[in-house]
Amino acid sequence: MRAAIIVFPGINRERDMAIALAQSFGRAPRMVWHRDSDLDGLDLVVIPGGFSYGDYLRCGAMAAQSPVMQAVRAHAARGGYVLGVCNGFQILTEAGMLPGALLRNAGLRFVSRDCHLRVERADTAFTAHYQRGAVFRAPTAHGDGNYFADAATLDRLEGEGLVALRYAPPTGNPNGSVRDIAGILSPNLRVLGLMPHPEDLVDPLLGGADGRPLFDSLAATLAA
Amino acid sequence: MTGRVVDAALAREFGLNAEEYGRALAIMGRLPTLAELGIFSVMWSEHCSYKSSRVWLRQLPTAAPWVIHGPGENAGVVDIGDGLAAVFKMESHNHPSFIEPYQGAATGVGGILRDVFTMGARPIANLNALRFGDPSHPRTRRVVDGVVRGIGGYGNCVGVPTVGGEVNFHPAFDGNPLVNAMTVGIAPRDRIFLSAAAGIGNPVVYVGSKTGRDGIHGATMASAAFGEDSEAKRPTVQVGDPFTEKLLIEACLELMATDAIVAIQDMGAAGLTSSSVEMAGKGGVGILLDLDAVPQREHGMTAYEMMLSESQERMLMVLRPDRQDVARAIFEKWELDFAVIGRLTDTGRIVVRHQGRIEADIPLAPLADQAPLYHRPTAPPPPPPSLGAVADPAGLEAALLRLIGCPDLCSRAWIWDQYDATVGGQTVKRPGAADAAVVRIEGHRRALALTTDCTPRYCAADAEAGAAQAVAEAWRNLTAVGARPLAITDNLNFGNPERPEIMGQFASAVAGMAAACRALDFPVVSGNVSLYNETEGRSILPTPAVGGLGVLDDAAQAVGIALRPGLDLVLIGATAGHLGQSLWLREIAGQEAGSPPPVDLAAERRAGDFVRARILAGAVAACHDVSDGGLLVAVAEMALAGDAGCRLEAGPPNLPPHAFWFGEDQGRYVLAVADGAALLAAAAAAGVPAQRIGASGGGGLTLPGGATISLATLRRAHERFLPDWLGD
Amino acid sequence: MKAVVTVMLKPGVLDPQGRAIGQALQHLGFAGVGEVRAGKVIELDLAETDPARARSQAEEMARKLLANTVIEGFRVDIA
Amino acid sequence: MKAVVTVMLKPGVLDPQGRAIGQALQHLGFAGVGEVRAGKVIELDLAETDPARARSQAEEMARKLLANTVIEGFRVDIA
Ligand SMILES: Nc1ncnc2c1ncn2[C@@H]1O[C@H](COP(=O)(O)OP(=O)(O)O)[C@@H](O)[C@H]1O
Ligand SMILES: [Mg+2]
Repeated sequence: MRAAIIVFPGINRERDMAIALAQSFGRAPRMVWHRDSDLDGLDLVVIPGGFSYGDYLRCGAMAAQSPVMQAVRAHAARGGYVLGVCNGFQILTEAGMLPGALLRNAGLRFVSRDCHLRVERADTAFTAHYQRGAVFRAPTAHGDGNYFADAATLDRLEGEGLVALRYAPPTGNPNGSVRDIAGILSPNLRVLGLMPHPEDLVDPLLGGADGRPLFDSLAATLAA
Repeated sequence: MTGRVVDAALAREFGLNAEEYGRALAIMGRLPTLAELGIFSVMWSEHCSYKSSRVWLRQLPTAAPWVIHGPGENAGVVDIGDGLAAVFKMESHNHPSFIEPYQGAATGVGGILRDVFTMGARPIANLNALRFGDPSHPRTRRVVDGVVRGIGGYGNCVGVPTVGGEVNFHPAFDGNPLVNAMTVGIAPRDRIFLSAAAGIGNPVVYVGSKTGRDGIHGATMASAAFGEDSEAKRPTVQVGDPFTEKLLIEACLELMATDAIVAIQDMGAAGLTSSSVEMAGKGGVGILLDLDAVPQREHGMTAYEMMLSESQERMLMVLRPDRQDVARAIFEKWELDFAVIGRLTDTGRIVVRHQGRIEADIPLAPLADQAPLYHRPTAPPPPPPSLGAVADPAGLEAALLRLIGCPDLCSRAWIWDQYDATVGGQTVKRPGAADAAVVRIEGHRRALALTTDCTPRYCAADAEAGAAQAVAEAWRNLTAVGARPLAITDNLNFGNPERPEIMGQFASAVAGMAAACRALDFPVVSGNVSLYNETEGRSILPTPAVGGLGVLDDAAQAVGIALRPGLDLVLIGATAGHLGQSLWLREIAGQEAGSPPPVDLAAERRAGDFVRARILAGAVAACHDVSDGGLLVAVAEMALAGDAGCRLEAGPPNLPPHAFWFGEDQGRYVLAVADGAALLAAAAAAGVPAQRIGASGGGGLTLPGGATISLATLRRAHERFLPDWLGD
Repeated sequence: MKAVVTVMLKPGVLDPQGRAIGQALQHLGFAGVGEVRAGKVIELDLAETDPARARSQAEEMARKLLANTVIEGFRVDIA
Repeated sequence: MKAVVTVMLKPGVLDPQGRAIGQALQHLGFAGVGEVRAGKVIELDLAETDPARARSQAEEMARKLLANTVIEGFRVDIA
């Protein structure tokens, strides 16, 4: 199984993501600079968190227009797996690969604290190592994580079971996301975008390993 | 400005007094040009020349076997083992943060980051030490909101976790808040980059953002007190661009992995002037600058403006000529400006050319050697107001609930929730989890412990004892997580040095720091002095902020403050019930009086070494030092952090309960351990005072008298203030 | 030519910033403030000298980058 | 009345956002784009019906809250 992390200028959680992937996959992912658009032979493409292009204009807007996104789209069209975390999620929505948009947090402040996430379905490559309905903890760090989509889109997402993760008690919804949505899937279940950072909670020494099953799920799926 | 005649009056406007101007005339042997006058004025400003403080700073101990570079470089460098070095420094952005809180704080973070990565270190942590005015002052809210957003806005975007800091409120900061930012980075110990230029003929290269008319005379502004006309100084505000800084970090580190760089220096205060003068001066060479080659954002900039611009996110480097193309390719990849703007010469002079004219030509040696150095008069500080016996008007329960909710002790979660503390994936102890932040080094077991400390009210009452206390508290906080304290950086924030009583405070504070550093083997490796912190004649509380750094060989050994049930609580260190200058005295008895708690440096060291050894032996489940608010506040903080209750036993009969529980005696720790008896025996053997104060368990804090405060009640009292005051 | 692109959230998309500004104005004692909406404005210096072509260029920029049409609408003014 | 307050950075103040937008437009293949400046626009529904008074109200709001006059200038349009 081969994984790559796309690095846009201003991305800053690529190292965290690489550590989490290496831990579960047993080998380091490839780091792909955004101007190199060769994604051939990869199983998984990850767009990590950070502030691509400084979050100027709109988070993810400029990265979404980058040439490498054509290659990411092609990878997804081939049935490849794509994971977008935080800024990565914003980039996927800006690129139209996932529906909806991420608005300013309802509280208008950057939110950096742990949140709790409920696993809405456990039959995906990303969530297989969680139980359905299980609640796990993950750090958040974003100013624009307020998920929005129009009612028709939301109904379709829910109807097709494409909501992967929702904010859950005790910490609840940190940013005003509609219907507590924290992460959504593409119709073929191979593209996941989510705001929180499971990659920053994969080591008990750093406060827990709640995020690790997500990467273990991917490793198991891709090895199969 | 261009048309101005250079004379003594203009020199005064630029911040040079008549004597200093005369000295500049003598060095030049002719009337200086405008650009030359600008260069003299910024190089001889308090900010760049340390002319009032330098004679005192020499007292600080700066050496230890583990110190690689002490003061004199962009940041201090210490050996932390595994072939690695920690590079760190703290710097103030007080005046800019008052004028424009968001941008002032943001550019403060940007500036200190550059001081660290310019030495070849990848920044791995930021801290911030903040002092604000009284919460009831109409301006304080806006300042707090802007400063916190600015620190988060910059640090979060560059992807360096903000892991710690401190906040105080006092009316003395109403018109002059303090924003001290600290950055810590990691480099291979044999790959440290310095700023001394070398190699006649080598190219001088400018990288980063373009130059605009930002913050011209910012360095002189930081060296002047605020008056009614501070509004008029507003156009000097600079806007930070953390995105460009992030690119600059990556590009510089990429270049530093090659052998292209001979010398490198960030452009901080007084931008191109101080960077070029310092690089050439330290290397004992001359430098020729061709300003036509400087990347410019605005049209028609003069030499004076370019030399004094404080545009952010820029660096100056001397490169090996045969590696210029390698360097250019890296900066082009990161879409940053890259321009050869000059070369090193053998003239010993700085020569600045612009549009076919020589705009400046100054000999470097006298510019440095003849910089003003003042032995300003000092007046001994007045003795602190004495304090007699104080009766307890409130009782333990009411006092505790008030204290843990007061601005100086309430939860800082509202602040740190806006700072990304986890980016990098190495944060072992986040804000609020331990007395010092703990950040592991990627790919190693090793971790750094980091803290900032100072109690300005102690320093106001007794600058020497207060400054010693600041050093001791930093050392104690590092010890309390199990770290071996290595060194400090400092940020000496004081009022107007031309006033003898302020200079007296300064001299006493340096003496106190020096004594504590010496006794604790805790040298000063970098720092910053910020003077003229006064508004309309009213000075801030003297604030010698200390940033401490320690090391843990194994991150897994770090302990935090969170209590769990089923443990014995033991107090280490002696308690005399010192209430002078305590928060209890101010918040409950309504007095700011008495002397601050004395620091017994020998006892401090004994207790700390004992505690650290127990932690490293794995015998301690949680540890918290006793500081602001005293023992009961420390225990309440441990209970809240762990969401575990405890039952406290009565204190010694010879002390009034409020003095025992709220006194701020120094050198103390609360340890939560499985085996209290073993700990007491070990302490007795080591000659360290220790006493059992209770045990953990239950859903509340049970006071010696029997009353129980539920954790929910405590939590409400602790967490309410900042959100209620600042919204959401 | 100068093109000014004004980008506002679509009606129906919650605008917490606008709401917060409205509340702050009220706290400051400004009466008679109804709905407040917050948006962005981007001023572009275009080499194009024909107003119609400048407008259509700016519109394309807005569609491609300056606005996210899932949530935002835009208006172009040419000066 | 409707008041539209446009807030832009003062000339000479670094506009990192505008710069980044300009570069992105260039990468997207838009030629002939010179300087780009990014700002904010705030639309206010005011109860006031006299245009001159509405303007002066909006100007006061801008000075007090909507613009950071240390680094930003503003313009009010009444519609
Ligand atoms: N209070 C202090 N204690 C120790 N060293 C200091 C102190 N103040 C300044 N220094 C040292 O003096 C040098 C110049 O400081 P500064 O001008 O603030 O650095 P920069 O040029 O990077 O802004 C630095 O090496 C700094 O560490
Ligand atoms: Mg420096």
